[in-house]
Amino acid sequence: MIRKITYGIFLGIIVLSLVLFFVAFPFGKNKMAVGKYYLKNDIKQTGAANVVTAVTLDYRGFDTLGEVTVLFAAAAGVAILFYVLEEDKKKRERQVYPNFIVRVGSRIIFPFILLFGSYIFIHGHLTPGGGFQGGSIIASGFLLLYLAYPGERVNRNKLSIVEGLAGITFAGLGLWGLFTQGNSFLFNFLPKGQLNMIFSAGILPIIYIAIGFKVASEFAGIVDDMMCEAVCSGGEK
Amino acid sequence: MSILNWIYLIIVSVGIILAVVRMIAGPDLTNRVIGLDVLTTITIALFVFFAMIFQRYIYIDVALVYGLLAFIGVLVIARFIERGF
Amino acid sequence: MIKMIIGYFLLYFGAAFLFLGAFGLIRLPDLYTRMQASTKSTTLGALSSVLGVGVLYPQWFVKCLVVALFILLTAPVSSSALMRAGYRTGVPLDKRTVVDKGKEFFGEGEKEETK
Amino acid sequence: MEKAGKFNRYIFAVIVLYVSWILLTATFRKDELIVGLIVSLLVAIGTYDYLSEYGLRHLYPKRLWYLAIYIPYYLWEMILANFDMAYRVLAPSMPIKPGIVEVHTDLKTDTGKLALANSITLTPGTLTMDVKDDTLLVHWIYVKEETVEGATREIGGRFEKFLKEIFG
Amino acid sequence: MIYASWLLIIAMIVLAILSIEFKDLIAAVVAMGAVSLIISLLFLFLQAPDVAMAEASIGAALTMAIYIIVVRKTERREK
Amino acid sequence: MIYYVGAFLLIAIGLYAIIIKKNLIKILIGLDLIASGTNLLIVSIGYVKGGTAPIFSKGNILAKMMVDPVPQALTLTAIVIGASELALAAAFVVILYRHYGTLDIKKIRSLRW
Repeated sequence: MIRKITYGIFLGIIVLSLVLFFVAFPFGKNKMAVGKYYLKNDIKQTGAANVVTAVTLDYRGFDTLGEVTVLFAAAAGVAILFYVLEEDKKKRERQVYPNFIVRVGSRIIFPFILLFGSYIFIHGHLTPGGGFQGGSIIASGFLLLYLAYPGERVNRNKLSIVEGLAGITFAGLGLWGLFTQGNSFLFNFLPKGQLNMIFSAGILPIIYIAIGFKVASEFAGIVDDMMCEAVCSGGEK
Repeated sequence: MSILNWIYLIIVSVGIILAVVRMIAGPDLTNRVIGLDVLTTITIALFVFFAMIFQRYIYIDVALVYGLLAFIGVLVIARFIERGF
Repeated sequence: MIKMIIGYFLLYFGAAFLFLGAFGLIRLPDLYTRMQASTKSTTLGALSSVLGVGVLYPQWFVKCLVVALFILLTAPVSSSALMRAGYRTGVPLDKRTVVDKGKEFFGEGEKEETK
Repeated sequence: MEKAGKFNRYIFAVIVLYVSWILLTATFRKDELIVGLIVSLLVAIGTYDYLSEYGLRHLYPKRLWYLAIYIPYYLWEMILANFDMAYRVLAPSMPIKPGIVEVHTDLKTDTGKLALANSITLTPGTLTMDVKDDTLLVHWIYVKEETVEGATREIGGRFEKFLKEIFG
Repeated sequence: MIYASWLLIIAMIVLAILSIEFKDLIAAVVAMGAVSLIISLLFLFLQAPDVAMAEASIGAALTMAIYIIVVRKTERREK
Repeated sequence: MIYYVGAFLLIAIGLYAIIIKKNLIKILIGLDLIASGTNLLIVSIGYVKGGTAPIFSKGNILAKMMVDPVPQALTLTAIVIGASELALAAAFVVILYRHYGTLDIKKIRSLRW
């Protein structure tokens, strides 16, 4: 009963805020305050064709660094929680191996997933997409390998080396801009180049590639942690 | 021109409704998963169609992501049903 | 003009098969026949409508071709996996089925219990 | 056919990935070509082992020629399959006679068997469920032949003569 | 074309209700995947292809895999 | 218009799952629905009627016909963070199940309210 009353109160708040939203933020009107500035000065200041990339990595680059840290903390948390877990005493039921089409088919599709993920995060400043999307696409490729070949694991040491290098690249580029060139963190010190070419927008593509590697290795690590018990125990063939 | 696009959209919308009906009514899990599969394929076609409507070439990239990744979701569930993993 | 006729013909051809795949999903009696309808028809439908957009805007054609290739490459993988999973967990066949060689293929003892 | 050497397979993977990069970017600008070459060289290091077993032998001109003939034939079969399916779905009496049959194949390579299975899946009334050694388990919506030989002639025979040339 | 979104939003709400009312947790996860699919299409309608791509690449495989691994390690039915 | 209603309905459904349901995985699904609804709400605030995506690709795309880029940049990162937070919560659910042998929050003592 108390739960239903609580839910009723919340529902009232939600309906009230819906009405307030209709009044305060009319749908489809131009309500930009900072957005206008970003749109006007984007080409001159950053040289990236995709304004969302410019906002994420340049104007708000420091927030993105913090957010990558949150991602790292979550991955580490999952690893720690599964590490302290004692081994399941229950007898594991028999494992069924995937069929022929899944095995051979995913072996052929996996290289294309890697190539497509790289395409997404290399072109992050020209087309939609970027490090976050490309990284999670590559992590899905590793998930596919786990599904098709139970019993094989990715190399965790290589994964953490990639992760560390990507993080160092991101922070190092930011500090380099802070200490040598202008006096702001993540200062864009490389030449801007020509709009819509792949070598443009200064350091933004490099940072997005680093973020792509970092996100890919974090998510691959999470998938590895979560599937470990189900996969590592082997099975019969 | 616009009327032709509208007719296309209406035919495809009926497909979406039927797929959702199969997801609601499916007697067991595998039938629901087929509903998801059909819904995904229809959505890939719709992504490319709306890229045409909005006249932006770059929107097709989103359809590429679904075209390459959608089958992994179905594969996960199929392996679960088989007691695989 | 000829471009527009071909393009819209392909779009509607695709839409008809997308609809047909979803309709077969409702009408056919059991899992296996439903899966036949859905896999074949929706794959051809999506392929045809994507290529139709590619014909209407010729400078987009290559990318539409890539989408079509990805769909062709991935559709049979998931359907075969799902179908085998359904068969091994004992989803019933329709009563009109005439022949079932799956038991000897997988072996009697290997059939998994469903929960 | 024995496995090809490592370098051979690596070059094959680079060629395939580079062609698909060019298709993805859909342009011949110089900067895209350079970046694509670097990316495909890097990706191929990790994945050449997965992509193929026979390396450059897939690219013999005769095989590519047969592939070029096979693709339109395959698309035509696919369209026929869908009209067949449309007839079975829309006809009021619903003429179906489903069954699960076995099909025998002579193809030896993994890729060839996969291509055969995919061709069977997308053509009239049949859907591959599993492959074990040289037997395919196929669900058929209108069973004409129940024996293994009859089903092989009826389902797989059309494609196999092409695929034997393409994948050896 | 904005009216096309009505149907999609209704379908999304129906699937969301299904995803919390199914007793079989895997079926709930399947409905959740369909909700993610439709939301991705709605992001494209709102002219946000970046966000649509993020939702696509996360929701297509990773989220579903995480849920299903959890269900596999615990129990499948809600009592 | 309809986008606001849809987003708020998603939030309401998710809240229902969190408050009324007793199964831990259902609560996770409710959490995910609230996250999706919030993302949809934030992006739809930034929409401008007749606008197009904030990407200066080839062709004559001008700055004055673009939608607001700031909510999109916010939401982009929120989605990725949401997925990792979901993985963390999932790990906690597995540990609770190992410890108590049930997913019902009425039987897990310290979560009852």
